Amino acid sequence: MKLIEAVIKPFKLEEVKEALEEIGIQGMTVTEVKGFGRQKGHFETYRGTAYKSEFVPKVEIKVAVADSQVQRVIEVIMRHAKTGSIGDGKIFVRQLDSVVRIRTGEVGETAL
Amino acid sequence: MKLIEAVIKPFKLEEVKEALEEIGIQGMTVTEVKGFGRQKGHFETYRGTAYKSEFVPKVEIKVAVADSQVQRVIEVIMRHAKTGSIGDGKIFVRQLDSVVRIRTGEVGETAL
Amino acid sequence: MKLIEAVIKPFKLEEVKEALEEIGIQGMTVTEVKGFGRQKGHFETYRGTAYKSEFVPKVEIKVAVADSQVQRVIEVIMRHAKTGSIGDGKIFVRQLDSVVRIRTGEVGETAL
Amino acid sequence: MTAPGRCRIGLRWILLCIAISVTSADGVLAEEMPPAGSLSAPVQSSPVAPSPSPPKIDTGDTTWLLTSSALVLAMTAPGLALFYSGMLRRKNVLSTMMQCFIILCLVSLQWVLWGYSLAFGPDKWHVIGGLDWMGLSGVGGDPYPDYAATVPHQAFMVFQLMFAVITPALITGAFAERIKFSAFVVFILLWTTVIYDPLAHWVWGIGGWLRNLGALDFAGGTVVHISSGVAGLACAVVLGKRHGHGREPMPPHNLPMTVMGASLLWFGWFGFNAGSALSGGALATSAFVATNTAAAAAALAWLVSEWVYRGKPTMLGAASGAVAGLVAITPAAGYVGPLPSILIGIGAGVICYIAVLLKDRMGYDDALDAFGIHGIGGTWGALATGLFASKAINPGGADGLFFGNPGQLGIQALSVAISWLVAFGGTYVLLKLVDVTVGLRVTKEDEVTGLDLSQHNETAYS
Amino acid sequence: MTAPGRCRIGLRWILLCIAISVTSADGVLAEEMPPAGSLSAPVQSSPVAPSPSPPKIDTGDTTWLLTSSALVLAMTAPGLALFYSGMLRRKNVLSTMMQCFIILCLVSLQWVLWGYSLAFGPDKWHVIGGLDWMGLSGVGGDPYPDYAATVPHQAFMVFQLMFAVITPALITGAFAERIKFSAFVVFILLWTTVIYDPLAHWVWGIGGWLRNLGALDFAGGTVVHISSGVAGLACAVVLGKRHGHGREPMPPHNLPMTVMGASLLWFGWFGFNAGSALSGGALATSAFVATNTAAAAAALAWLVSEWVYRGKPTMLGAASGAVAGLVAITPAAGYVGPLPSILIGIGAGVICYIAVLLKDRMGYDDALDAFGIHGIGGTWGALATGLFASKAINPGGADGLFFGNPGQLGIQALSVAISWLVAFGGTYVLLKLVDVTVGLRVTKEDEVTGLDLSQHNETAYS
Amino acid sequence: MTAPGRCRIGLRWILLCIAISVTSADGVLAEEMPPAGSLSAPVQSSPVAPSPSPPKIDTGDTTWLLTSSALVLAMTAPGLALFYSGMLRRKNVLSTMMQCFIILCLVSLQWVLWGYSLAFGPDKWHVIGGLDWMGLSGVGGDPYPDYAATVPHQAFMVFQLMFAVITPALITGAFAERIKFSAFVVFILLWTTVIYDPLAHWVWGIGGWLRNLGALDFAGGTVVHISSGVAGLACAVVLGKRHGHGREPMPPHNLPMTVMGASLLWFGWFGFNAGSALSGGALATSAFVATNTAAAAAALAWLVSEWVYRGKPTMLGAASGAVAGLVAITPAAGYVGPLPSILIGIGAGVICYIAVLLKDRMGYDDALDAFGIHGIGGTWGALATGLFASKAINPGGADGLFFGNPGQLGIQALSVAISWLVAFGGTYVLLKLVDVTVGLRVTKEDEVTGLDLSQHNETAYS
Ligand SMILES: Nc1ncnc2c1ncn2[C@@H]1O[C@H](COP(=O)(O)OP(=O)(O)O)[C@@H](O)[C@H]1O
Ligand SMILES: Nc1ncnc2c1ncn2[C@@H]1O[C@H](COP(=O)(O)OP(=O)(O)O)[C@@H](O)[C@H]1O
Ligand SMILES: Nc1ncnc2c1ncn2[C@@H]1O[C@H](COP(=O)(O)OP(=O)(O)O)[C@@H](O)[C@H]1O
Repeated sequence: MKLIEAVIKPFKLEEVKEALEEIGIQGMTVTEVKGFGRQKGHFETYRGTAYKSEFVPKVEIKVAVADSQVQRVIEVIMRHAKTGSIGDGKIFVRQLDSVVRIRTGEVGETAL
Repeated sequence: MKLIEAVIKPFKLEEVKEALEEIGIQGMTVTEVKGFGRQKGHFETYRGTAYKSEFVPKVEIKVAVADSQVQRVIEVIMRHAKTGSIGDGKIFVRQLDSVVRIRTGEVGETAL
Repeated sequence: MKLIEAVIKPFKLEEVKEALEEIGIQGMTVTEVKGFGRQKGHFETYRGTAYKSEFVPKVEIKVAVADSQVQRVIEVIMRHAKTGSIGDGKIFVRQLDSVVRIRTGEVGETAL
Repeated sequence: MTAPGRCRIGLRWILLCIAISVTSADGVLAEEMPPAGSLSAPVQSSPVAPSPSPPKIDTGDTTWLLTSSALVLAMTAPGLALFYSGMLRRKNVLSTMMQCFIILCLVSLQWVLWGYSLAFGPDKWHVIGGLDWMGLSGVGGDPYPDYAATVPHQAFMVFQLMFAVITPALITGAFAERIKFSAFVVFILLWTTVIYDPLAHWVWGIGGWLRNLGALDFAGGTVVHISSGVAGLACAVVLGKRHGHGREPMPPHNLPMTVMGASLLWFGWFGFNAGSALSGGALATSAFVATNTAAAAAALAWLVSEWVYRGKPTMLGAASGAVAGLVAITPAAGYVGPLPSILIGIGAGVICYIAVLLKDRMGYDDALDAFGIHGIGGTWGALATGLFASKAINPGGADGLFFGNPGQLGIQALSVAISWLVAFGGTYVLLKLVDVTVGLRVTKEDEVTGLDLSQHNETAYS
Repeated sequence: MTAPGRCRIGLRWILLCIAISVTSADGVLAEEMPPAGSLSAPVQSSPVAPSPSPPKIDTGDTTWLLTSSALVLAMTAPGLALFYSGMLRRKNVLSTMMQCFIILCLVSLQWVLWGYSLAFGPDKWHVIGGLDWMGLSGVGGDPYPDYAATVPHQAFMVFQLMFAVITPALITGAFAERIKFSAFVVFILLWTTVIYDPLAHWVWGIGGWLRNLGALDFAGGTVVHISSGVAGLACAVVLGKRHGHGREPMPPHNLPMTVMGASLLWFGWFGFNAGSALSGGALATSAFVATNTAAAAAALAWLVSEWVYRGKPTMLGAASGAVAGLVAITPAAGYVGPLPSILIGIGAGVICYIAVLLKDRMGYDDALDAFGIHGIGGTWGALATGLFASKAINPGGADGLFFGNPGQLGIQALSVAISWLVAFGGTYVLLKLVDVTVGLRVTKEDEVTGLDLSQHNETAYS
Repeated sequence: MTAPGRCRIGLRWILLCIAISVTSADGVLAEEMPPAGSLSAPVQSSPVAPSPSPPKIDTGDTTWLLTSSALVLAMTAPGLALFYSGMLRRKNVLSTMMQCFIILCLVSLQWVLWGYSLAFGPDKWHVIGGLDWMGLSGVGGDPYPDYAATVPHQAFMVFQLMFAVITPALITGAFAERIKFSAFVVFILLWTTVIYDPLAHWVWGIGGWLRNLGALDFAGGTVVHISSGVAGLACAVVLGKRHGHGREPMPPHNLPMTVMGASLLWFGWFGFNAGSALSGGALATSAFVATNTAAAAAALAWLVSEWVYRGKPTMLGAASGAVAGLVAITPAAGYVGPLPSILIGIGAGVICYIAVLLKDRMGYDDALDAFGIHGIGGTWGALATGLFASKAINPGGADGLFFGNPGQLGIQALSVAISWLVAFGGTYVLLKLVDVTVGLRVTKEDEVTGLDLSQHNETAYS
């Protein structure tokens, strides 16, 4: 199994989620994060003091998938998270040793 | 070492934390996340427009543990995070290459 | 490639980010988390009821780096996140199988 | 849903309403009732002598009463709504705001339709007002001198309306985070009609038996605060504890909201207490000063108490203390001078802090301390009125124990006891009734989800 | 930036201003204009007979009008600012607060400089006020009895100022989350001068043609609510939908803010409606009671409607219903009794709920329902005034259909039609004008980023 | 803690208090003091002539003063508390709310016990009031015509109380996020007694030497704003910068709170300025209009300044500008017409924006610009009063430079200089005193943790 983590633009979350659902992904975990990268932040001014905020709001999607599905999931995320402008985000893929479903104790791919 | 990540129901956090403490776990990191899975979300209605919110608030616990402890930690989380109803969450286990304690520079299991 | 995750004190974030930028790191993802560890929490009192809050606000920095850079990044984080007092945090290092840049489809180290 | 039968019923009902309203508008015109044999002194003993000449509206007094009415409205919403909901968990914020808001709406109609008549209408057997003033028939623009000689009768009515609104709203602090919304609606309508209206009549209505006895309650220590606080205790007992109470931490989700609410309560309380003078003169001013002074003293007293006992002064403590002081000075506001106000305030801060501390030992879950602050604070205030009242401040009042009239303390104690009894017993019975019929409490699942989602399909923040 | 040329111009301009202000201060002194041939009844038909003796200021009435003015200010900021911005997404919170706040500032100056004169100044051809009162020249401390006999002329002026402020602020709900700030400023200045001021003159100004016709509008059903609501519709149509509208969820980011705002609107509306009596007496009291009653009834009506139709009663529904009721009672407040107020409120709650439901079908994006609540609610209220008005309540008014005078309904319908026409047409033209010159809408990127950052370099929360 | 000794002391103390309060209540009764030789004009030069007949309470005036007092209370809490704490970081929100709230409590008691007597009591050597009115002995329900002929003396007292409350509360903006709570309490009690009370006596007390000189300060430009703003400067200097100041970003955590606060300040300021007329008539109205006009002009002036200089207009800028305008019009409100108000407003917006910009260069850390807005804005306002004051607006006042009386500007400048001197010097000495005894600043660790947790064991949000 693999754990796929994708950092994407927040307003793409809904679309990506639906696309993943369509290819049969039944679960994911989402975190609000702040990204720092090529996409530069913005200035804010408060009573004349300017702050540079270099962090941009992003959303991180974490999906555990069977090895067989990895490629499809990556493709779907890429297609739906893409706007073509800087800051679209990254997909990180990592090995996942094991998964347990707390409710039933199922282990491995059936727990997904 | 392994990194154990468990997505659980928020109101179980306190209980799980205490149980882990009892078996000698001395540290963990907790993130508020939104989960999508078999447990379905809810409808919200605002002035007649209904929104389906498919994300459910969850909490992610991240614990780095020595290999010897992995099994015990998983068991403890399972016992204490379980309510038996859908949405109890998952436990993901992954390889951890190394750990450093920033304050002292200790590396490996002594850094936990 | 490796994925370096560092849990640090929030007010050190700016400094660490700048230091990483200086050694050429061009991207990172930051999450607000709550830490539990040797650094104990605090009491809060509301109308006479005291709550022990054992979680301390922390910030988690996630940086994907080429293998060659791992050591330098760890060192920089250690130097700049360190205050010397309990609760400075940990650095976790893990294997990263692959990275994709959503915008371009680039894969691997060039995607960082 | 659009079956012709239902439509026709709807239409018929609308026509009926129109008929009623047309008739009643005529009624309003015809309210020239001569206040002939005004047997008793004006309510809340304002020192104005009943003039023999036809009553004339005073624009200053009317302005003060309308302004005060608006201020008391602001106490319930947004004041109390903020004060309470800031102390809740995020998942129940709207449910309590909703309760305050809906009480405002329900009681506003109830009061106009029948509540005012029950409470202030022509006395029946010293226990209840008659139904003569239903739908405000006969309650119009001319003063009704037996209650207030210089303002339109409707101004007095609407000022009292705001009191009828805030009283049940105070109770919501006790059953927060676990009551079913439908049960809540039924309970409130019953409570305000069966408990509040008669009690108001006893203490403030012309002919009311506690009023005849000489009980002093300037702006509602018994009627408003004891009744709601003790009713809150009954609610906490009958509904039981919230899930996880005592085990899970339940810290306030947004204390700035609570501070804002406490400040607006303080602000609005000037209307509540000084408005109860029913005129914009020296008595209103004296009540205004007493109110401000007691609130300040009580906030500091609570603060010092917890500083000593717990090691740190807290914002929630100061805000709670201020509210406790405002509660305690309410029955006394028009009868005591500034220095006794300080003592009443100090007493309120210390006593209510202790009450809140003891709550945990007693084992009931009065979520937002409706009883600890309004029940206990109101009781202290009603008794303290029997200690510190002085005819030097208000010749229309009476002297208290420290001014040589120990009897007054007895009368105060009696009216306190009666209020406790009626509020606890009555509320208990009503709750059981609602529980059997509608069911009081949400399911465990709904409670864990939070009332905002489970009762209202909404979340406070997104 | 500090070139001597610019400096000199600056200096010259300052001296000019000083000169003007000095002169005008003299003018203010000299405003002894005898209100000799006061040809028409006082505005809003207060029943005070024009006295032959020189007008005397009544402190009670003046206090009521100043208090009411402050209350109406609180309706715009913080009331409306909170009510609206709580319903927005986090990234646009400040932009709408800003719009409310800046309208308050812009119109406060516009009104003093030329707006009041256009709206209430000496009539020209029954359609507009003359420029004689520009810069408040001649508008001073003495009463101007044709408008209000017992308060300083400036008190009447500043009370009306608050109305001129809130009206355009109501529109902002329609174009929220997508208008360019610069375009907004230009639009508002045009709108208030070209649409609001004339309309106010027609309905309220002495000599205004709708006033002469006998249209009843106690506190601004047509002038304030229809005009702003229908203008909102035009804005929604011309600006088009927000990005992602109908696809992305756009739930309110902070409903407690919205509840707080609705409560402050209710609170302030007492000044709006009861203040429109222009004196602190029976008429103000009657309007106060009608206002409270209708708001309560409308909130419950909306609540019940959605409970039946959607299965759950919501906090946002109750708050929206209350505002709808306040809107609908506005034109009627001084002409109807408590029971008709209930009917007007129920109508408002049900009708506006339906209007908001239908919006989605109609396909325009009136983000915060400026049209659905103010346009529709105002229309219902103006017509209902023609149904329920009664001389029994206000001898200075007229009877409505249910009191035997069907003609009044016709007059009301006419004034509604005129207001719709002027508001929609006028706003449409102005928007097109601004679009061509300044450009109305922000870029897609700026909209996705949010107006707070893109227009103001700020974020609401950090 | 329950040792019998302590108990007995406690009891004895309570009995003492009761004794005092009983006596004083008699005192209050006996306040028939004939205001015989009223030597000087009524405070703030209201144009009412001292009547020979016994003073009669006017219900309209009393209502206006009580309403105004409530409005000014709302300025401090929740107004200022929200305005300030919205600009802070999340970890210090409650600490500043707490400071505003506790000042309200402390000064409410201080004023009743000795502050009012020091400030307004019978003059001693033109520099301080005597202690004759301690505990409000002799300050009762009858008017004290030398101050206000038509309202109860206590109404004047409580209105002034609200001023005494808000003044030190303004200072808290300067030392936010780093002062120890215990030090804060001591400092405030000293400051209000040693600096505020005498200064109030000089400018407003009968016999006060600046008043005798003819300095014009309608509602507190020197007494309230310069004194607090300049004291703020001293605090910023003595306490030093916050940790991380200039390096870490410290953006406001919740600007909607700040906007709400600014709006409530505007709302309450009508009580502050128009209430200072001490009667509900033409002068109050004129002050009301001037207040609204200046606030609007200043907000726009600040907005335009930053739009030009920084490229974007901001919400915080508009809100700050409005407050600056309200500050600047305060001393002038009862003496100038609407057009000069615009100029005063524009000046305030531009000057205070520059002052805030310069702060960073000067190197002190006035966290929330208490000095930049109140110190500088108050100074501009006091001087501008010497420019634009006109007897045409208020015959009880004086003409300013532009109305042919250059001397007035000199007098204003003198009173400004005195206020600066006293406020800076006095505050500096007091701070050093407190630092040596209690210690002013929290530890670095406590500061990094945040004052909410370290001083009060609470967090604002959870
Ligand atoms: N090396 C990295 N490690 C972790 N996260 C990264 C890294 N580089 C980029 N990111 C994340 O990806 C987001 C997008 O990256 P950015 O460089 O702005 O644009 P792009 O994806 O188009 O290259 C960042 O905001 C950050 O959250
Ligand atoms: N494939 C997955 N990858 C990542 N997280 C998942 C995955 N499946 C489920 N989760 C997380 O686990 C939570 C619980 O899953 P759910 O399917 O609702 O119930 P259950 O754990 O009983 O199967 C989800 O809310 C989500 O946060
Ligand atoms: N075993 C662990 N697994 C995951 N996170 C940990 C673990 N131990 C500590 N942490 C994180 O590191 C933070 C600092 O740890 P702590 O024990 O307080 O101090 P120190 O880093 O000085 O040892 C904790 O707040 C927690 O977020």
